[in-house]
Amino acid sequence: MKYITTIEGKQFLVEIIDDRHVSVDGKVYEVDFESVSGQPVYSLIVDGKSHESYVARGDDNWQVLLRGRLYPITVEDERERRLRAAAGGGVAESGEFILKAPMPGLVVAIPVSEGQEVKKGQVLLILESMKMQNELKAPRDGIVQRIKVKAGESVEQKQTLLNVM
Amino acid sequence: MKYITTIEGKQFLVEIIDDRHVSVDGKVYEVDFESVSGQPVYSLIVDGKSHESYVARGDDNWQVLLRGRLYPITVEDERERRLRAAAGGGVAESGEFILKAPMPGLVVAIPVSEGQEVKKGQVLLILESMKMQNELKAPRDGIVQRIKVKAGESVEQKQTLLNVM
Amino acid sequence: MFNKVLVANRGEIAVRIIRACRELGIETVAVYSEADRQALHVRYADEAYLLGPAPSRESYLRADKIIDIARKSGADAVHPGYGFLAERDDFAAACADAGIAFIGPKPSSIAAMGDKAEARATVIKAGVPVVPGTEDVGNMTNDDLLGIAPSIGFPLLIKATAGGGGKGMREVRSLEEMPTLLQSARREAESAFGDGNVYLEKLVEGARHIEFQIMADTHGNVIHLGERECSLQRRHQKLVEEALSPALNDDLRRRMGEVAVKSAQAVDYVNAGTIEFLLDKDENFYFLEMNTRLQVEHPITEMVTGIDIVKEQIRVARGRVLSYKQADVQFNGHAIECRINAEDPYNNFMPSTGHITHSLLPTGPGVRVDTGVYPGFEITPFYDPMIAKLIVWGETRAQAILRMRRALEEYRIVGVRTNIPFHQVLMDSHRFMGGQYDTRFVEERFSMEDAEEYREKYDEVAAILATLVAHRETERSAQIVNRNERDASNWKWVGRWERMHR
Amino acid sequence: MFNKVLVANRGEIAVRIIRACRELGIETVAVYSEADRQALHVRYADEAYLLGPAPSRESYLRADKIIDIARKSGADAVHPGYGFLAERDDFAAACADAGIAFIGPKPSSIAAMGDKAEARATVIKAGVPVVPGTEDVGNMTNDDLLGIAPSIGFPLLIKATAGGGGKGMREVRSLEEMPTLLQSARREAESAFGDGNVYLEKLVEGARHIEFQIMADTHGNVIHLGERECSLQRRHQKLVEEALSPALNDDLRRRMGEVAVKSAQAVDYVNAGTIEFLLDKDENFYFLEMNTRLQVEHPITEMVTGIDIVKEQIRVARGRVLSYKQADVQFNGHAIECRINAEDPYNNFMPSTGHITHSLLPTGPGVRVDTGVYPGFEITPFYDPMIAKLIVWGETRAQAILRMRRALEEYRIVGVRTNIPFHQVLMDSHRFMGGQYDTRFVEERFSMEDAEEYREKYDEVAAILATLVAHRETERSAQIVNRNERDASNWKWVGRWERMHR
Repeated sequence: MKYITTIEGKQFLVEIIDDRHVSVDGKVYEVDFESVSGQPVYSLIVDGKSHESYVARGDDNWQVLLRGRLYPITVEDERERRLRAAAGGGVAESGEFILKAPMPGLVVAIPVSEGQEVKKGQVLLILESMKMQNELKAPRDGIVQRIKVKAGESVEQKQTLLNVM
Repeated sequence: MKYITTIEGKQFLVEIIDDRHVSVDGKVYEVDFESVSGQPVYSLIVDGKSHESYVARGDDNWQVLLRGRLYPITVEDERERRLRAAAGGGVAESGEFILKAPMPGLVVAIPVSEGQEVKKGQVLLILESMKMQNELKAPRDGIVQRIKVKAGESVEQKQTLLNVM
Repeated sequence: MFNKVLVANRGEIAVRIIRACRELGIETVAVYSEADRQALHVRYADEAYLLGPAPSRESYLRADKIIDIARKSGADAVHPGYGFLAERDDFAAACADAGIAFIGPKPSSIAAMGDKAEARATVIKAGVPVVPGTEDVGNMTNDDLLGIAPSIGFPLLIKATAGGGGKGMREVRSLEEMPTLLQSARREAESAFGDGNVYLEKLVEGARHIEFQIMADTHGNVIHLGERECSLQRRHQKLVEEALSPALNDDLRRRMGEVAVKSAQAVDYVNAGTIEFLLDKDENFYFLEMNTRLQVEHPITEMVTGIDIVKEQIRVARGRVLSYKQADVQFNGHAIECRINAEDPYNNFMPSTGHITHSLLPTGPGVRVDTGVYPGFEITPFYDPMIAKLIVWGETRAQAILRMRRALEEYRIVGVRTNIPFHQVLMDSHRFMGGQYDTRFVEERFSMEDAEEYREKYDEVAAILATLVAHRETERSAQIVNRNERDASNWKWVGRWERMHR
Repeated sequence: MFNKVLVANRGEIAVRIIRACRELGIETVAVYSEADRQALHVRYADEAYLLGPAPSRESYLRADKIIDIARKSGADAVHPGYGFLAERDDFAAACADAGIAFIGPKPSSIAAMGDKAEARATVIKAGVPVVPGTEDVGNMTNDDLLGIAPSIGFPLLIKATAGGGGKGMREVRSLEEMPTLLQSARREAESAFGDGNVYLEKLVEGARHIEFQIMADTHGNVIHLGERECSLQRRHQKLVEEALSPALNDDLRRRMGEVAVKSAQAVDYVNAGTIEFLLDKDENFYFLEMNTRLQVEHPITEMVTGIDIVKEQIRVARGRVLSYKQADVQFNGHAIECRINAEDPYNNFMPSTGHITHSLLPTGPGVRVDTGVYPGFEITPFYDPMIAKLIVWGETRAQAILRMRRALEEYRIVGVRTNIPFHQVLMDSHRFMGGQYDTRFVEERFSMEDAEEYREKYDEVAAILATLVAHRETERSAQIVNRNERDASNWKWVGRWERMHR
């Protein structure tokens, strides 16, 4: 099975040859790969080098935490890649963005209003949790559509706060 | 629900009144009882006193490890108790005793032979495991019936080694 | 003399205090909120009583209930830990009124140091240097401020009286630019806090945050246990502390220590406390404030002095004479503490909640972990995100850094995001290794991206890992689809499968 | 100078050595058997290579394979740990032949101390006292032995030459009873070992087992790091060690330390080693043997001296001069180690195997845990039952004991039985608290039943616990039966249900 694996623009062609072998860009490695304690913690021995990593699913990628560094990685097989290429490729910087509460908390302030134009990185809402005030920012430019909460309100994790078009 | 709970001959009449109350020999206690991390580790708060215990099933009792001490405990409900009373009660010091390997290991020596009379506490078999020689002893007097293994043999956990009548 | 202590706190510090009591043969009473029934301090204490619902104001801040529980349980002393009720003079007074020993300073000392203006006035009277500036009295006009500015000297800071978080704050380099900056500072303060009042403070450039640990008994003895370097902060939250500070020499330590002792004596201080200073590049130091309680980072002082501060607090509260004189306090080696917070360093340090499913603590020589969590415990949004303190000792600062790196690499916590990667990148940074940092370092000159170069070394390994995990998951979901069944594993394979096939 | 170390061991000691290397910036190579793929030393090392099947002789004892792996991986040094190949002079020599540094003594020193008769002869020549007795040469007749006995003095021991485990051993109080005892000792030895040879040794009554830690460099410097008290043993396995020994005073420590250094010098010793002594009630001490390797219980010496013995081993093996002179070695406080074994103290200390499902380590001030296991790891029957070492430090021996009690109470390991309850009962015993014990204490004068009185205090709580668990299980099995389903939980409810209804 062949995959195109991408770390921030840098591509690797990774082929899973069998249980004990993979190749990266044509170079074959002997691998010994096991999950530890039934957790998403993996022990990988590649040609004798021992690595351990926590691998979690992100929204649209894999997050590999290795030796204190985080690698955001996309893995596509050939079919997925063809499909995406046919669809035009690239993540569109448009469409609706829905801001959801990343954790339960208290809405402290909403420094924007409905219909307001916002820039990427602009603070949309301040949420207090664990005694800290956390600024939730716009991931891209747009216009605030509906604000569904108000300051002083308690919100649950994943509750929709507002949306930006 | 009422239970007769016995710790080495000492009896307690324990009644589970509801989720938060039990009585012991008529005295009512407020209890808060939870298992920790989904393990057989229990946190019990009795009238404000906080206790934590590891509770495991023994062959015919409960083993409660509390503050570094082990309590072997039997718990019977009234029906079980009546049945046992009707059957004559008491654990008979007779019948067949089957010696099984308590762990995988190597049979080092069998200092008894078939047909031999043995006393309670007499060594029946020496099993090596974890670099240690472990003496397996007779739980009561009897006569060795069949020896199913021989010195030098590797055995699995729970494998039958010999029996005593 | 007391024999049963109620610990009016939660988390790692409650566990820390319970341990000290147990090692002294003193019984302990825990209190807990509904969110903390399974917390470690409840499991470890001799007794435990429910306070109320999860929010602090309904549980750990309920002074009345806590005093009731102390009475009911027969606890004859209260240890407040840090945070919550630790610096509330009314709580300390209420304990005294109820005949319960408060393991901390007198209410009058807490009150004196709790009011910023009063604390400043008190220590100035005792001859302690403070950061020059206008007093925080508010209502000064622009003309007043422009008149007083030259006597403070430039550069200086305009700060909002209602301030916080850097809002309404401006750096002023000269008198000429000051009128404009005053306008904009007032405007920002007005919009942020509804209060346009500002005051002036000398800007201490390249300042370090240095604090001295004080111990005082009821017999008039006051000593210090040396300093802690606490400059590594983010949004005024300390992240890493060291003892001793790489910026102090023996002479400066002696001089600052003497001033620290003098500051404590100025409010007739008893028990453990901390004097915070700003230290500039020219070895000028200024009193900032006094924390009238046990400090989060007390373990690093314990590591370099061998003195158990919590046990000593209890001794002093029992009326004993301090076990050590100033000359007995010797410093051995170097200690570092990393605060392990449940927050995501890759997402603006956003707090992270959830069940801890797996945890592997670093152990071995010179490593200490103070924590209140364990596998199976749930991190809730109600309390501080600090879930553990990782503390190491080494014969030298270099050895301590190497040991901290080793310990951070070993530490595994699965189920919530933590700032361990932040600490790992920090420990690798040349500025940290060289001891060259000040209070602005983390916010202004540090970035998780600094690690880019290092990262390339292992990107092939990361690619293999991601691919193997993705491959395994694809295979697993295919199998499950074949069996025409679904299960709700951690693996979210359903979502993935749907994305793949739509 | 070397830069990559192969660790020829497993378990906690392999982890300990990897930590030291990492803190020195040295790369590490782990080796492992098929049973140890998920072991901590494999997870923590920079590289890891499979040795072979689980049994030691097919894996960790395969000197040839280990040297091959060292060559292949570019490791230029080997640390043998303890056990396995640590005291095999042929392995040390093979490393040297392959151009690989052996982190330990010279092969000649290992050989000289490995042969009991040669070791004894060598140290006698250097003026070191040994336990008086006949040499272990075998083939002495009863007449020979009866003739020599009065010169050794009574009481004495008859011991089997092929001996071990107390078989063929007899205490002799007078010459009169000796002929009969010789007969029975020979008979027992013959039946146990097929060899009736015996020898005589003076019986050291109320003896303590005291050992001195030695460090020596290649420049002729030899120092000792004080003693460890190792009298608490069961079946010749140490269970608890203390540093320093409650039985020694400064003068005796100085004298024994000098003899220990002399013993090491007699075999031209380099690197870390341990001299074991028997110490009687009258402060007479006798050389027993030398362990030419790192000792299991080395951490307690590290705790009281502040010296990292493993790092110092590596320094010395790199040809450096010792970092400390004898005068630099100062003792601070008291340390205790409890060996945590996977064995059931309530069932004749029977080894226990299985998956560790849950674990909670004691942490906090003065506590160190050296372990190679973690939740999810399987304890197999192939290796030593020691799964962790719990080490505490206290300012005094009393504080160390209180801290050890606290730490033992906190320690949870679920999935295998451990001897933690043994240690808890021991720490509560008056004999231990008073420091009044010798090598026979555990086997002859200690019982888990000593705790009966203590137990009554909590029997009502235990009764409630058992009843609540039994009740919950009954309810659960009833529910499951209602749903007409079965599952295979840990709870064995099926077995219980069948018993109830048959």
